[in-house]
Amino acid sequence: MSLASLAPLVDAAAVGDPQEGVPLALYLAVSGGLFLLGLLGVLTRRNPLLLFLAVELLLNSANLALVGFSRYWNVTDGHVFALVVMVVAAAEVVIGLGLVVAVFRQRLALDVDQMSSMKG
Amino acid sequence: MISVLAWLVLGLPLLGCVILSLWPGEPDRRITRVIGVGFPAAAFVLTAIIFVTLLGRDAEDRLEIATLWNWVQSDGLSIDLALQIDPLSVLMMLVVTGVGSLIVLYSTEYMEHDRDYRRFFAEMGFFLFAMLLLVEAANFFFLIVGWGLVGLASYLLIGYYYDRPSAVAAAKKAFVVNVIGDIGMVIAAFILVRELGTLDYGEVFATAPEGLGAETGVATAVALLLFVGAAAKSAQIPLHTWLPDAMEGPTPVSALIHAATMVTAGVYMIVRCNVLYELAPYAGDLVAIVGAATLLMAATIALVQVDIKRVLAWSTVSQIGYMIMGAGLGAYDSSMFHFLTHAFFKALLFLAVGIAIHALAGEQSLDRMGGLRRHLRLTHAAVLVGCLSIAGIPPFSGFFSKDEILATALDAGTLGTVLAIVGLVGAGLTAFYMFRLFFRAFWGPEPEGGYAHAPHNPGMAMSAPVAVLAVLAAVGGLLQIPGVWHPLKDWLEPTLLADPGLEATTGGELIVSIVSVALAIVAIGLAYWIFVADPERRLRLAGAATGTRALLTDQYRFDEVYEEALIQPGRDLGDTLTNGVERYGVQGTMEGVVRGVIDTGRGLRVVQSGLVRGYVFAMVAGVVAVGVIFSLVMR
Amino acid sequence: MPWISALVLLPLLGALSMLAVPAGPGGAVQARIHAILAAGGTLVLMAIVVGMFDRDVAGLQFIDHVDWAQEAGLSWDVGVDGISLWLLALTAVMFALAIMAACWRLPERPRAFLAMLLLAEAGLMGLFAAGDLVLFYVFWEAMLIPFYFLIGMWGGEGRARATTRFVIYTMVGSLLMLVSIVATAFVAQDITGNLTFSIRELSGVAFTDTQSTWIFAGFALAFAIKLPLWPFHGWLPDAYRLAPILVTGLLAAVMSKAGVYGFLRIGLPVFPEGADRFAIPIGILAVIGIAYGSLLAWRAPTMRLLVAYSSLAHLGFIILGIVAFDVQATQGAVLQMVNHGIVVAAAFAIVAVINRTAPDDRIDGIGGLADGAPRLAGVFLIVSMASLAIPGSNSFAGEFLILTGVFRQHAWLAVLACAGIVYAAVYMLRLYQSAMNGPRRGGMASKAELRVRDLAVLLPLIAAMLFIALWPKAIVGATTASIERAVAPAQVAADRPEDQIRATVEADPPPEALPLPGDPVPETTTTTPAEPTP
Amino acid sequence: MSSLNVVASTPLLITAGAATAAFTAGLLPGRTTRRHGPALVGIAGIVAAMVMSVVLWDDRLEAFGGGLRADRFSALMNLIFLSAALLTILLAWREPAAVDRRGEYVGLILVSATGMMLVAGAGDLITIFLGIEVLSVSLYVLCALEVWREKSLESGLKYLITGAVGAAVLLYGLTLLFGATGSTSLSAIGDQLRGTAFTDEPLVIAAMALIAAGLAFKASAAPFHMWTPDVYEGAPTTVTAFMSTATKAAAFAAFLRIFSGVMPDLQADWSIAIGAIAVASIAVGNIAALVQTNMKRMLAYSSVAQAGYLLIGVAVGSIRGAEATLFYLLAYGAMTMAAFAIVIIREREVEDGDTLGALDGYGRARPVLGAVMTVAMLSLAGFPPLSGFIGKFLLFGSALEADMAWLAVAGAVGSMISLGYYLRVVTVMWAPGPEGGPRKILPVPGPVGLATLASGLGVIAISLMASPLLDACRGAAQSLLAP
Repeated sequence: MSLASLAPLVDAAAVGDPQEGVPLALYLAVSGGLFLLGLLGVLTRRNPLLLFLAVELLLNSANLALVGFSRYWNVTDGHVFALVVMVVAAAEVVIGLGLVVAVFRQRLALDVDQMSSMKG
Repeated sequence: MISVLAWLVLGLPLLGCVILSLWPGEPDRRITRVIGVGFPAAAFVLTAIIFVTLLGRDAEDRLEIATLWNWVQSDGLSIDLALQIDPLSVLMMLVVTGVGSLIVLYSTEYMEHDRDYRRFFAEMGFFLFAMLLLVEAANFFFLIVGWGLVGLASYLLIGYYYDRPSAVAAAKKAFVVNVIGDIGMVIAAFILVRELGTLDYGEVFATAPEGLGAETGVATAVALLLFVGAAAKSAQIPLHTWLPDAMEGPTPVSALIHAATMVTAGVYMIVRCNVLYELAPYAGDLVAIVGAATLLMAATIALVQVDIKRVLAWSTVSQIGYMIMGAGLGAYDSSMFHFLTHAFFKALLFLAVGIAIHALAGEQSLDRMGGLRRHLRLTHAAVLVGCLSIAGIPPFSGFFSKDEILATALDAGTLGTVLAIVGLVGAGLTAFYMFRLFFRAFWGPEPEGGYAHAPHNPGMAMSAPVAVLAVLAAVGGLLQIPGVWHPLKDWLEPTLLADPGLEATTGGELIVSIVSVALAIVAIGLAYWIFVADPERRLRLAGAATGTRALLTDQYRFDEVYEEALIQPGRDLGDTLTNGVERYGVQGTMEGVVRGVIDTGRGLRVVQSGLVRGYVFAMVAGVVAVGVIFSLVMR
Repeated sequence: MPWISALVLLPLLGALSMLAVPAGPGGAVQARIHAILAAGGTLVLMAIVVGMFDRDVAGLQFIDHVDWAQEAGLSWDVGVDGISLWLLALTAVMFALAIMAACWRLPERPRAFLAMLLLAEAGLMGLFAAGDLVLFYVFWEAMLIPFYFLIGMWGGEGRARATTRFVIYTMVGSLLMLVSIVATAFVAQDITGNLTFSIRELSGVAFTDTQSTWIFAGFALAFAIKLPLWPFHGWLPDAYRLAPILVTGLLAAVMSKAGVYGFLRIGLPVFPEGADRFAIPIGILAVIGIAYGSLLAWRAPTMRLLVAYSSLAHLGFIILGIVAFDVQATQGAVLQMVNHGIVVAAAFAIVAVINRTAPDDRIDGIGGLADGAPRLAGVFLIVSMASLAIPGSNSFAGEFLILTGVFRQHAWLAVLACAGIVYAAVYMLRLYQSAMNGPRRGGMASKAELRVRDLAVLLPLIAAMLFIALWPKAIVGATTASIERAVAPAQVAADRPEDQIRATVEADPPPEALPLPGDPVPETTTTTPAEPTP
Repeated sequence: MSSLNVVASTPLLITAGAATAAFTAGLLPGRTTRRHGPALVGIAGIVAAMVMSVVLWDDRLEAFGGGLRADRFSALMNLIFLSAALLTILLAWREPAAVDRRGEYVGLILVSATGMMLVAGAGDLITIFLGIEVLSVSLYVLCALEVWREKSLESGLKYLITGAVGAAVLLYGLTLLFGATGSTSLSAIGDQLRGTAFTDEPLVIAAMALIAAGLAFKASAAPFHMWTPDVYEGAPTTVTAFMSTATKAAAFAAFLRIFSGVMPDLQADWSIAIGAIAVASIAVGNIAALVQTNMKRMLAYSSVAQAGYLLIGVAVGSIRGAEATLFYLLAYGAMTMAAFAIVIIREREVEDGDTLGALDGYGRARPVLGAVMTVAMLSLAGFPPLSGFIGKFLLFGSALEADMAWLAVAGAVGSMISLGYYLRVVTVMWAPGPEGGPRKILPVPGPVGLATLASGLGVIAISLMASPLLDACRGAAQSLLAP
């Protein structure tokens, strides 16, 4: 999935109402960038807290896209969706932090790479 | 009536066998004797009644089919469990039950000292049943069944002394060689079924000229395949090697099975199938050539054998060679005539020699015999009758029958002439080796150190059969005297549907008679000169021609060649397959596939590193892969 | 009365009834009673079915049909025809004998053992009775489970590997068969418009050559492994070697017939074109198997392996008879299935007897038993001779019919196969002679002499051998109508001359018109558009 | 659009209410109350929800403005989730994590089930995402519930991290789908995608790829399966059992809802990719399971493979395929639950109860449990006439009917490989075992035994009652695919 394939949408945005402001394509570009950044973060970070941060990036990149699409289609569904996602993201992070605390209390290293007692 | 009698003749020996086998515990020897001899004797009596009955009928009326039930019916092929009573089978039945009864009678005394008394008579009964089935069968299928079952009986009796490894090996060899023969016959039967759709003698012989055609490949194939069976059963080259080894069996067995009856089954079969052989003249010629080659080969081997029974065994091979040669050339009635006289004199020889062996507590080597005539006078006389008969000295039976084959051969074109000459040479050799046996065993000096126990004369049970056979061997030849009468030929006439009508000319008869008798007398004289006149001469001559002698002693090394060329490679192949193909191919492929899968699994374990970021990476890669697939599928 | 269902369900019931049997010595007696009642009852039912069987009907008789899951086309559909009749009878007899033998001398954990035997019987009965592809597959697989346990729990050293091999190898083929079964139904649905797994309705569907070939290949692999056909016999030596010998006997006597039966019941009638395409290759493999099995039997170190490989060779003859597409050869093959079942069961029974005195089973380790065990010698001799198909034996009757038929179609295959008869003589005599003859080499003859319980198993088998040897028509005659019809489509596909094709090839009546058990067979002709006859 | 229509959501509401009640009951004073109260409340709630699901069977209702549907599909799926939850609660009767924190345990299980029911009944992209997150988040906690155990924590954390990424991928896919169609309502999206106009729309393609990947993660299909063995091993075994049955069912509910239900016309586009995921899962799951010695890991890989089989029914996209998948889900639930039940029982008895070695000779000591395990393994391996066979039979059939024979062949080959490990369990179970029998045996607590037997009998019952169950599955599939 490359950005180039978004060309039709870019065109659609370009010929759209100039009052629309920021074209959809830019929303999507930023959103995609955030998503990749999030993925990169998940792949490179070893501290669970930073991992959760990266996950937040992933979810919020989707939020951005949702909002962008919502504006593009001029509907509110996307906004609702984005709100739901925020709640969910918060819940996830809460659980994550709880786990981190539990890990800490077990005097285990806060390093996901060391959490590999199970494998194979 | 004849149907019932025919089945009774067949069933009585089997019944005896079954009774003896199932008798609880070890039956009393007297009971064994009564059953063992009584049932075959009864069969002989019934056969005689059949014979007389048939004799009272017109020649055309002498055919009777006794069907018990339809054995199988499948896709047009119908096989009846049926017997065919006609002059040829009655002749065979007479010999089988007659000589058979005499020999079991003889055995009652001969086997006296053996533990497994009952088993012997049970197996003899089984043999008689199988042999009778062979000769009485009304179709090729039951011919083959009888053929196979006599092989089994022969196997059992050769291996009678089952704790003796040589006997066990000989039995196995006989069996396997005979199975090879069976297969020839079976394939011939396949062809008959395919071409003619039937296996009944009557229908086959009636339709064969049309169905197979004369001088066609199919007819030749049938004839040759049948001959494979005959060669195996009748010990013709190259399937002859089992017969000398078969002498491991008790002597009465050798007399009955491996001399008088079973081994001549091949001759019977060729005569029975005369129609087929007349359709395939080349096959007939080949049969005759094989017969001639066999007779010459066997005769030469017999010259040097030391084991007295082996000499007789090779002489049997040689004599059957005559019969096969005659049958191959189309002299069917002559062949049967020689079969008849041979049954008498060869049974006689075996039984008489058996007396000597029995008297010497199982000794069979000529080297440890000599001067027996002083101990066993009557036996000596009997052996002399047998030797004169086989050597073809008139008026003993062998003279008439052998000369008839040779004389008829002269009438059968160039090939016949050549073969007749071979036969004459063989006749000379025969006279020499038989009298070598006779002189070395019964004349000459006693072996060094004399006999441990003085050879004892046999009782009535052994003497009587020998006496009867001696008389038959002496006068049996008178049954058919060229130019005077030929009742045997007339008797067989209805069954020889395609008799080519070879006729021994008087001139031929004369030439053959004179030459053969002259050769025989010279050979006997030579034997006397070497073995009796000066016993030392034998030892002096033994040094000459060692190579040839060794070759002959080794029986032309057929066994060795077979071992090297067929059996050992077979074993090696079996081992190679076991250790190679089976282990690495069949099992190995399976294991290899399994191992490959398991190794892949191990590899996957390594990939499953426990590192969560690796898992995420796999997911990302998966997303990309799925995306690629989607974009590829996308039109 | 649903005779055939009863045949299948009675052993199953017997197996389930073992659950109600208490453990301990009292339970052992009760378990025996249950097992004997179930197996004996099945035998009696079987005898009644044989008695009532109508030899002139080509199709299935005594059909019991109950829908199971119609949506998926599944149903309980059993019946019997001339082909399955004798296999059912063989199963009933063999299992009755096996259970009798097992009851005589119970193994450890008798309830489970007897229950597994009965389950295996139910599975095989169901397999031979199934008139529906899915049901056939169900029983095909289901019978593996009891055999798996019988080998895995009561087998010898190294049995785990043997069982896994046995089951995996067998299932490798059968899962492809499952795909083939499903494919058959759907392809047929495309052609005829109705979804069915009934073998009766499927035979006669005009599959294209390609469809027929591919689907047949899927079936053939499963059957070939089950047979086993060379070179798919990798599971055989271990399974035969390590199973309890009673189970080995059953594997060889009964289970090995499943593959052949599959070819005959499904392969030929439903996929004649595919069968035609594979006939010669399978025939060649069969001939190789005959030679190969014989050679390996000749050199086998142990008695069981020898009999196991001989079984490979014998099954080669049988499958050769099937792929000849000749009525006579096929009849011979069916006869030979029965024969082989009887003979190989007897052979393993004898090996079991000899193993009493020579537990390591090595052929070199024994010798000269005939001296102290004359009964054994006599019975063994008869069995050996039957096994090597000496003329006059029951096996010879079968092999003769097979080979005559094969010779009519492919003379060269028959001639090559004949060589196997020589080998058979060599290896069987090796077994017989080294055990019974020669000098005593070990083993106490008195221990190996047949006792009453051995005779109780062997004498019925020998009686059956003699009966068939004397009157094979009793067996062959009942198969004629069914086999003529089963082979006809393949004969048509193989362009055999008209005079060899003895049955008209036509589709079965649609399910509504199926005769109820006992009804006269209606003369209705097909309504399905399928008509493969050119 | 604006009607709430609570009736359609009653099962879900009852479950959620029961969850709350369970949480509360867990906080009540009194040891016995704390221990048994939540379980009883939970069970009562589950039974009530099941009754409501059955009552709603014949209706087609919508609630929350179309966000939630009550149709046969959701009813059937609800029954699966609720049964799994019920069995899990019973199996966890003596599970350490559950005993001390019964309220949390039961409550979380029910919340998770509520999430699953949301997924199954989803009429809207938001509901799907919300459902998946609800079920996941509670599972993250459940996995790590034994906080004193390092493995449990590791399992929770691993599941959380991978789960979050998976959810994000799914979310992005849903977002793109929304972006391409302008609506989050499934029926509206379905209307938009009717016809083939969108087949070359990159946004839709990307959406499908991401959604497939995200759901494949939840279904533990390769190559998105890698969390499965670790999480399954580390989590409390009852939770593992629940995950492997209910969560997988939820993932397939989403698969069927979105792919078969919303974009049937694009089947040609997505079937290959989903088929590829199926083949990969069958291959990887079966091959990797061969070399496992830990029962939970082995069952984890087995569940990967089973996901592959289940995906066959999704990939073909037909009613028959959906029907087969649903039926197989039923069978799969029963047999997996039965297998885990034995592991759960064994874990109480010996330290290394989750290893294959612990089962050595177990069948001889415990014939009934041995029989249950045997039936489960044979059914998983696809032996007829057990329910696993019928399921596979239907799945292969649907593939062949759809001219995707390669899927059936892959399934068959995979099944062959699977015999290697399923049968090994059976062999080990019935092996003579160590001298003197298995090391230690404890009496099985009643509820655990009940659940074990119920699962084992379920495997058999599903095959015996194949006909009515297939009717139900077909009804559910029709309500999904042929509105």
